[in-house]
Amino acid sequence: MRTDEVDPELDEGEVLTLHARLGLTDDEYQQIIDRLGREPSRSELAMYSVMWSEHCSYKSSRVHLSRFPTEAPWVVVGPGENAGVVDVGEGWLAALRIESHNHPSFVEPHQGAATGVGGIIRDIFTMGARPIALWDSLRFGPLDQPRNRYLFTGVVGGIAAYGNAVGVPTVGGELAFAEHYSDNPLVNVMCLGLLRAEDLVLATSGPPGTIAVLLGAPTGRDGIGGASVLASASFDETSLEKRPSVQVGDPFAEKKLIEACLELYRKKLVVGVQDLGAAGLSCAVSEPVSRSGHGITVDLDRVPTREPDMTPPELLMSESQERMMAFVHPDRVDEVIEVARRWETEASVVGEITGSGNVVVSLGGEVVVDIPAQSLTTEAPRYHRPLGEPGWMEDLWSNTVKFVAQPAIATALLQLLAEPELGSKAWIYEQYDHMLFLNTVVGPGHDATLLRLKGTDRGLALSTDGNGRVCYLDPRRGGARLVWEAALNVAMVGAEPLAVVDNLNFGNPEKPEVMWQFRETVEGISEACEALGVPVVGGNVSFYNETDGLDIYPSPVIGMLGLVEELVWPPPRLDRAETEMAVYLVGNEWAPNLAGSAFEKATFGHVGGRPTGPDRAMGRATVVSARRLAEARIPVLHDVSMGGLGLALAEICIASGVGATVAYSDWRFLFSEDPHRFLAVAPAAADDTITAVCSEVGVPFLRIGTMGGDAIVFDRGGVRAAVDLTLATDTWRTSLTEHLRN
Amino acid sequence: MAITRRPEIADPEGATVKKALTDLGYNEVRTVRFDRAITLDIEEDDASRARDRAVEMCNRLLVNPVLEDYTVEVEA
Amino acid sequence: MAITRRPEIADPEGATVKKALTDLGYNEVRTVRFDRAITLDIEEDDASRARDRAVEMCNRLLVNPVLEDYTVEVEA
Amino acid sequence: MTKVAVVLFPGTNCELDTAEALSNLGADARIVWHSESDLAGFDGVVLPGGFAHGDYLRTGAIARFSPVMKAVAAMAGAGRPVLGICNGFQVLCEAGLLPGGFIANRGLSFLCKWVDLEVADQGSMLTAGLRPGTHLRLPLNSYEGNFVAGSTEARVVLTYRDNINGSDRAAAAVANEAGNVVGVMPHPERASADWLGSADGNLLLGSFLQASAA
Ligand SMILES: Nc1ncnc2c1ncn2[C@@H]1O[C@H](COP(=O)(O)OP(=O)(O)O)[C@@H](O)[C@H]1O
Ligand SMILES: [Mg+2]
Repeated sequence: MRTDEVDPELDEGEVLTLHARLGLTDDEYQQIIDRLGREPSRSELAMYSVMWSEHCSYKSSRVHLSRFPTEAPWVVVGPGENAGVVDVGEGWLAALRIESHNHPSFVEPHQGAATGVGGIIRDIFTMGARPIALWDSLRFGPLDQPRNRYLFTGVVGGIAAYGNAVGVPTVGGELAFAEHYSDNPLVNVMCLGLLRAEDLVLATSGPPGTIAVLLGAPTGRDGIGGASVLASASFDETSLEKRPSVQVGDPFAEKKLIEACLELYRKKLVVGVQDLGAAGLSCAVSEPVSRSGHGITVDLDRVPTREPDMTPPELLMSESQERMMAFVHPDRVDEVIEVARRWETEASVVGEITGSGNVVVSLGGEVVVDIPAQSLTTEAPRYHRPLGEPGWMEDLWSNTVKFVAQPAIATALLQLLAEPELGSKAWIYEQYDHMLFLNTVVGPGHDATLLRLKGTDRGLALSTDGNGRVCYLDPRRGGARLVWEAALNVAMVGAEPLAVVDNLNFGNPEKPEVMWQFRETVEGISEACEALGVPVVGGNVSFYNETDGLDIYPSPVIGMLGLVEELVWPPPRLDRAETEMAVYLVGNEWAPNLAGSAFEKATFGHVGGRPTGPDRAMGRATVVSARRLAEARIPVLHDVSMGGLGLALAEICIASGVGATVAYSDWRFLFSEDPHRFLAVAPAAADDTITAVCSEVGVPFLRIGTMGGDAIVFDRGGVRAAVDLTLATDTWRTSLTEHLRN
Repeated sequence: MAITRRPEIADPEGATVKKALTDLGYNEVRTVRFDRAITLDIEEDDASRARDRAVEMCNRLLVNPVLEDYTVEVEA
Repeated sequence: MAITRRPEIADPEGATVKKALTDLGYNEVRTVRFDRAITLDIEEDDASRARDRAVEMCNRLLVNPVLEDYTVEVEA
Repeated sequence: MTKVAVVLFPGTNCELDTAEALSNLGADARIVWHSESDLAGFDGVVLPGGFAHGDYLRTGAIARFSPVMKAVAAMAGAGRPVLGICNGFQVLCEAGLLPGGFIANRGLSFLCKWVDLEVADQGSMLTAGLRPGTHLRLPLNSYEGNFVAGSTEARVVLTYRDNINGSDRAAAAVANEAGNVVGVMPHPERASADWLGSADGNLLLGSFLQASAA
């Protein structure tokens, strides 16, 4: 055993603090010594540091994540694998996962976002699925700061460059701005894949004798320590100096890797696969064997390198992109190499599964690592971090805006339309190929994306949703509301909610307040999922989203998959409203609450009060009635979410090119974002249908107005506030691009 | 100004073109590197001031310091 | 080798960057041109043969004569 | 049945969509790997969209050396229909089978959006039977979609009504002199059913198949 491998950056005196420099605490270091009964070698320490990092081990979050409901008859693979897999009928399975690439995107927005896309795609094809669509959920600081514009345009450019070239369309997403994200943008990407039931592949190693074949790009010093350094520690001035570890994405290499892997699966040439993402080779060799209860020998001399003189710790920690580990029966290795060659992809035999239970790594014939596989994975530390309700919650809740008079409705609506987070996102999604594979029935710009399930009459509807303000004001209610909002979004195109993936973006978990926010959010998401009967099948946790001590808003993002059993043509769309159609409001009739609303933020710069919580019965009733109205071919369905009823109506008018007049009693009703409400627009002849469906389901509904004219008009007892449709349209169209000029 | 990729940063384009050249029979090619060159026509008589301004432009906009290094040359 | 865009061909990158520089207050910039530089590391002792091969690579693959001109420089 | 080849280069991604749209029109569309050097038995050939060889160096530059391109050139020479869509158009230009080349879109962003086109010349195999002035609606999906004719006399057969990428003569599709080789920048296969937003692409693909059958 060598314990003195060369690390050019360190001299002897520094060895003692090496673990600290790698992000391990003294306690964790002691645990390693206790477990091994000796000091670890540098290479071993390198492996522990990345495998025990927050990003890989979920050490702060794991105890809470077990709260999620994860079971349902249609769940084939739940959380824990690279992606969740659910049965969507007629022999098809859907693989779904969401991942963050927040810190790398701050360091280098274009490459950070690009490699985030590459990473989540690998999680999907690792399962045997062909990746067919991406969604991006993005959060930045306000665009009036040049650095935020740089980050925003860089991230969108990176997603476009990678997603388009790798041949996976980006068909939807989400965008929000708040000061809290200025130095800590959030870049979450969700990927959907499809596979036949018989083609499912898992990340297991197979029995002893199985050969480990490394596929894809050569290994360089990219992202050394990315998992431990970038994703698991807080940000401050010095982080900009951590730049040498930036990874560069190669979508062409990934495209070839996808096709090579899918061909390997089709030919049944692999026992299991594991992608190389965070923690690189360390993770790819230890997780699969730990799942199967075996060990592995790895020969680092066989790992193709891009740069000379790479040390064992570097080889083990490198996060070079576009690599996969395949576990192959010894008789099939030649065939695997042949398939890889055809796709111009390197394939190298780097190891063999053993019965020992240990990960044994050697270089130049010398063993540099010999440790139990489980010690890297299942035995990683797990923390019950202290949590406590922040002292500021009571103050936040009582901090409400006191309105002395009704604000100018028209002005307020125009102000909302001009908000870059509420206006048109066309500038983003027109840079993304969102049509490839000819699946996109309802594309970006609607509540959910609707994809056909090729070869069947079925459709898949997906939506990503987040709301930092509401989650900040009440993380439990906020988390739950996101699940309900996402469910209602997929119901808007006629889908029944089927499965959830979540991306939990939070601040520093070592602060009790942040852990409290985290626990509350998990609780809220869990309660809503239970009420809805929808399991959580996967997710991702990103902690340490703080800069100079300021934590981001607690920012969970919910990805919802819904199923349409039989597509109707044409589906409900925002642009199908016509003059003389009636406008209905379906859902709760609660006293309106403006806490956390875009209205209060846009008009008063205010974020305070306590948002209304969700209601199970009303939640279910709105989701069910929306789905049935879609089946009944109601032309327009649109949920009321950020910006309230006023904005929802304006969006329909703008998309359809026709004005509307609606009546209201309390102006707050126009801007409140209380959950469980949607608009339906339908010809007079459909009045009976709407009445019948809503009565049967038991959901309140009200005819509030009529489409027509060239203005959006709000009428209270004859007093009218009108916004010219052309002005509204122009304001909405340019809300984002106006902020990007110079 | 010549803008070069930092040596430790991966260059997928260079690697792909190297392969293409090898496929075409140019076996003597060991590495291929892609860099950028930006030529500015600047209205400024003082060469040293022109250089300072150009360096400033590189730092502020033209060069991505995470991935690239650069050199500036001034011609009259 | 330096690959330059033929003068009559539009340069959208150059035009966009010129606008960005002007917006940042660099009003002295009259034109911006974006070009590429390709550096090959070739295993060949004979400099003139290396040049010939490089020129051939440009003509066959590296340069599109409809859009681009090029010059080759050989260093030992 | 008309038998057409849809060529797959490493990095191509529209091959399945293109084959599907052609099959829906009754063709026998087969996907052919780029190392194939023989296209005997095919009535026509399509180079579909995507990012052949990652679009590295220049879009289409590396793909033109694939063995299949000799066979494509032979078909072009024999007067058979050769259609390049998006990236396939770029490959045909690089291969010298069509005049001109491509640079980045004016505005420097990737554009995936619906565009309105007009038939400018009905003398090509792609536009045969479509009266000049006919309007078509198709999706664009490219970064380097800005066509540059250079010193060549390009025969423009479709134009953009609003020239959003800055192409010379607003060219959206260009043919060779004989009209049997055509490149089109927007994607006809993405406009091959009403539910996709338009079925106008079928008019173009239909002409291609008719020419192939002849
Ligand atoms: N970052 C993005 N990338 C792609 N599409 C986006 C992005 N942000 C928003 N969109 C699209 O814009 C539309 C409106 O988004 P959003 O307001 O979040 O919808 P909702 O309120 O229904 O959740 C959606 O169709 C969404 O897919
Ligand atoms: Mg919605």
